[in-house]
Amino acid sequence: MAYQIKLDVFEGPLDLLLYLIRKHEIDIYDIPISLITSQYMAYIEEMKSLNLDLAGEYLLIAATLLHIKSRMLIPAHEEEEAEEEDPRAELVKQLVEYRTFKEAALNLGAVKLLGRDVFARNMVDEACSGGSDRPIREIGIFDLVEAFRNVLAFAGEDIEMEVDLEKFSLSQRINEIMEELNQRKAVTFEELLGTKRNRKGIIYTFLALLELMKLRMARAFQADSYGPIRIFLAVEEEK
Amino acid sequence: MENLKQVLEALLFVSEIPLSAKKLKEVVEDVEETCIEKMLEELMSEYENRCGGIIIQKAAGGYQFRTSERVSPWILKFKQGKPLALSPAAMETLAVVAYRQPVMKSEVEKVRGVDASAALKGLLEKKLIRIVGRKDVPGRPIMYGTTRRFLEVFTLNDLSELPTLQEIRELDEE
Amino acid sequence: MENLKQVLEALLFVSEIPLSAKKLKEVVEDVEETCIEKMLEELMSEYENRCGGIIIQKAAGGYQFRTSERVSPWILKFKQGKPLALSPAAMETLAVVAYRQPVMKSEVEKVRGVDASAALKGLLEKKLIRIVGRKDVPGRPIMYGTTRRFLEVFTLNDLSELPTLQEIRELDEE
Repeated sequence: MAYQIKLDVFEGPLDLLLYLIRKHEIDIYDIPISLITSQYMAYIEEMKSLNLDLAGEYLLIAATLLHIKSRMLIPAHEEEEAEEEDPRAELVKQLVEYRTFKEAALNLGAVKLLGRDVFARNMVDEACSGGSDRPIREIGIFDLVEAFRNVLAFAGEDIEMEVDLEKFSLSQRINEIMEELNQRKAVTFEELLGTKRNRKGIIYTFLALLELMKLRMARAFQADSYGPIRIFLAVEEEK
Repeated sequence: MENLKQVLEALLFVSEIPLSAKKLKEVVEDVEETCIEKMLEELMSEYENRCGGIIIQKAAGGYQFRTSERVSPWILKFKQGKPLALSPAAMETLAVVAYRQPVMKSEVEKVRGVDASAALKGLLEKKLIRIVGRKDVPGRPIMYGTTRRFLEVFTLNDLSELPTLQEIRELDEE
Repeated sequence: MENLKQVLEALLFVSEIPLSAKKLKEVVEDVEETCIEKMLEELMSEYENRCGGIIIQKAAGGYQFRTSERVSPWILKFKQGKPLALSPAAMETLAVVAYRQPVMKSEVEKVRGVDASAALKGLLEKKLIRIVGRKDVPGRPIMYGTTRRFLEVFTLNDLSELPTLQEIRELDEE
């Protein structure tokens, strides 16, 4: 049999399977596994012979098919038969699910798309200046990360640099304490801990306070040895 | 306010995103939201009956001036830009994100059976999806969802307007 | 070309600058410039007679959609309340502050290679960053960090939800 393959037309191994099922007018809920497996393997061989870059995902499904086939060949013991699940069940579920989303994608793409079929006015962005009360235009966090990547690429810094999550947590805690102090001017360590009484919460609160004292943004006082520690905002004169 | 309709028309015109009656009320004040809504509907049918080059379309929960479909070849030619192009891979990924959000990369890959990195990145760049947070499981994987822009581009008012997934329902019933 | 008027109207609509009949002829071709001119004049009087919120005006040697003078107070009000967009410079500075906080101006400048004063000032005004303190070194330079508003704008619960560079790199095409 001659196969006319254009690999790019398949979105992946599941798409190829769906194509084979459609081509042979097979009931997706009752797949003749031997037939489908041999058809699928033939495609895989063809791809290999054409030296097409065969993604690992295609081989994974090939293995799954062979595994199901072997399980179907083993005659089930009578007493187990009722219990035993159809070896194809998992794959069928996956295929039906994929087919559903493939159709959903087609439906989505069938509407008039802004930027393809219809157009809105795109305004030149005016210079952004002005008050702090104006809302800020919706920006995604992805844009922020991309901006950071641009900067690092420009600076020639090692882009592999990992972000220190612990440092993030500490910065976070510092910000929270500053907000609290700005509102209330003075709080006790106990109050600062609030609901964050787990080990991590206590450690970060403590470290954040040390950092704030080092930055001379906060001062701590204790009236007697076992009394509450009171934290104040250190008012700094702008020079 | 006797020239409400004019004001609303002009506001829709200068805005690059769809405007809701609620948003418009913030500008015109002293007018009932229902009254604004009524005027907007009137404007919408006026433009529709006019059969001109521009219409008013409801999308992303608001109203927006758009060019009519009939003229798109010339608009594309004028803009000399490429039209919004979404590959089948991108569309499938977008469909999974839209229907399953918030969703992790691994879930998208499970459904599609292939790596989803490039498709997700492309959709993020087109601002059709966004990072909505992290799942509270070990490794704290990133979760994705659709954007307001997605609603605008696909002319949906909200996510509930997505067509129901027929076969998923059938499968659940079995 | 039977829908010439529609096409011209839509082209005027999407254009950011006034369009002349000559320029429009480049798009529609096969139509006499005088014919285009005539259509444009027709459109212009149509909008004028309509007395709506938008009109077509001759300016800078071309034709352009504009809002009518009568509605300008509301347009101004709307524009003042319009969400701010962050410039690329502001975005980059914000990204450095977010990922490197607490950070000094000199560090931001070292990474971006340009003066960061204006960008930092803008971000402070927009309450996206704040002064978290002064570093305990000679000169006691100011240290910057992000605010709660920053988290709100980017819909993050806390800073640890910021995606790591590794995670974004994984989205790049292999």
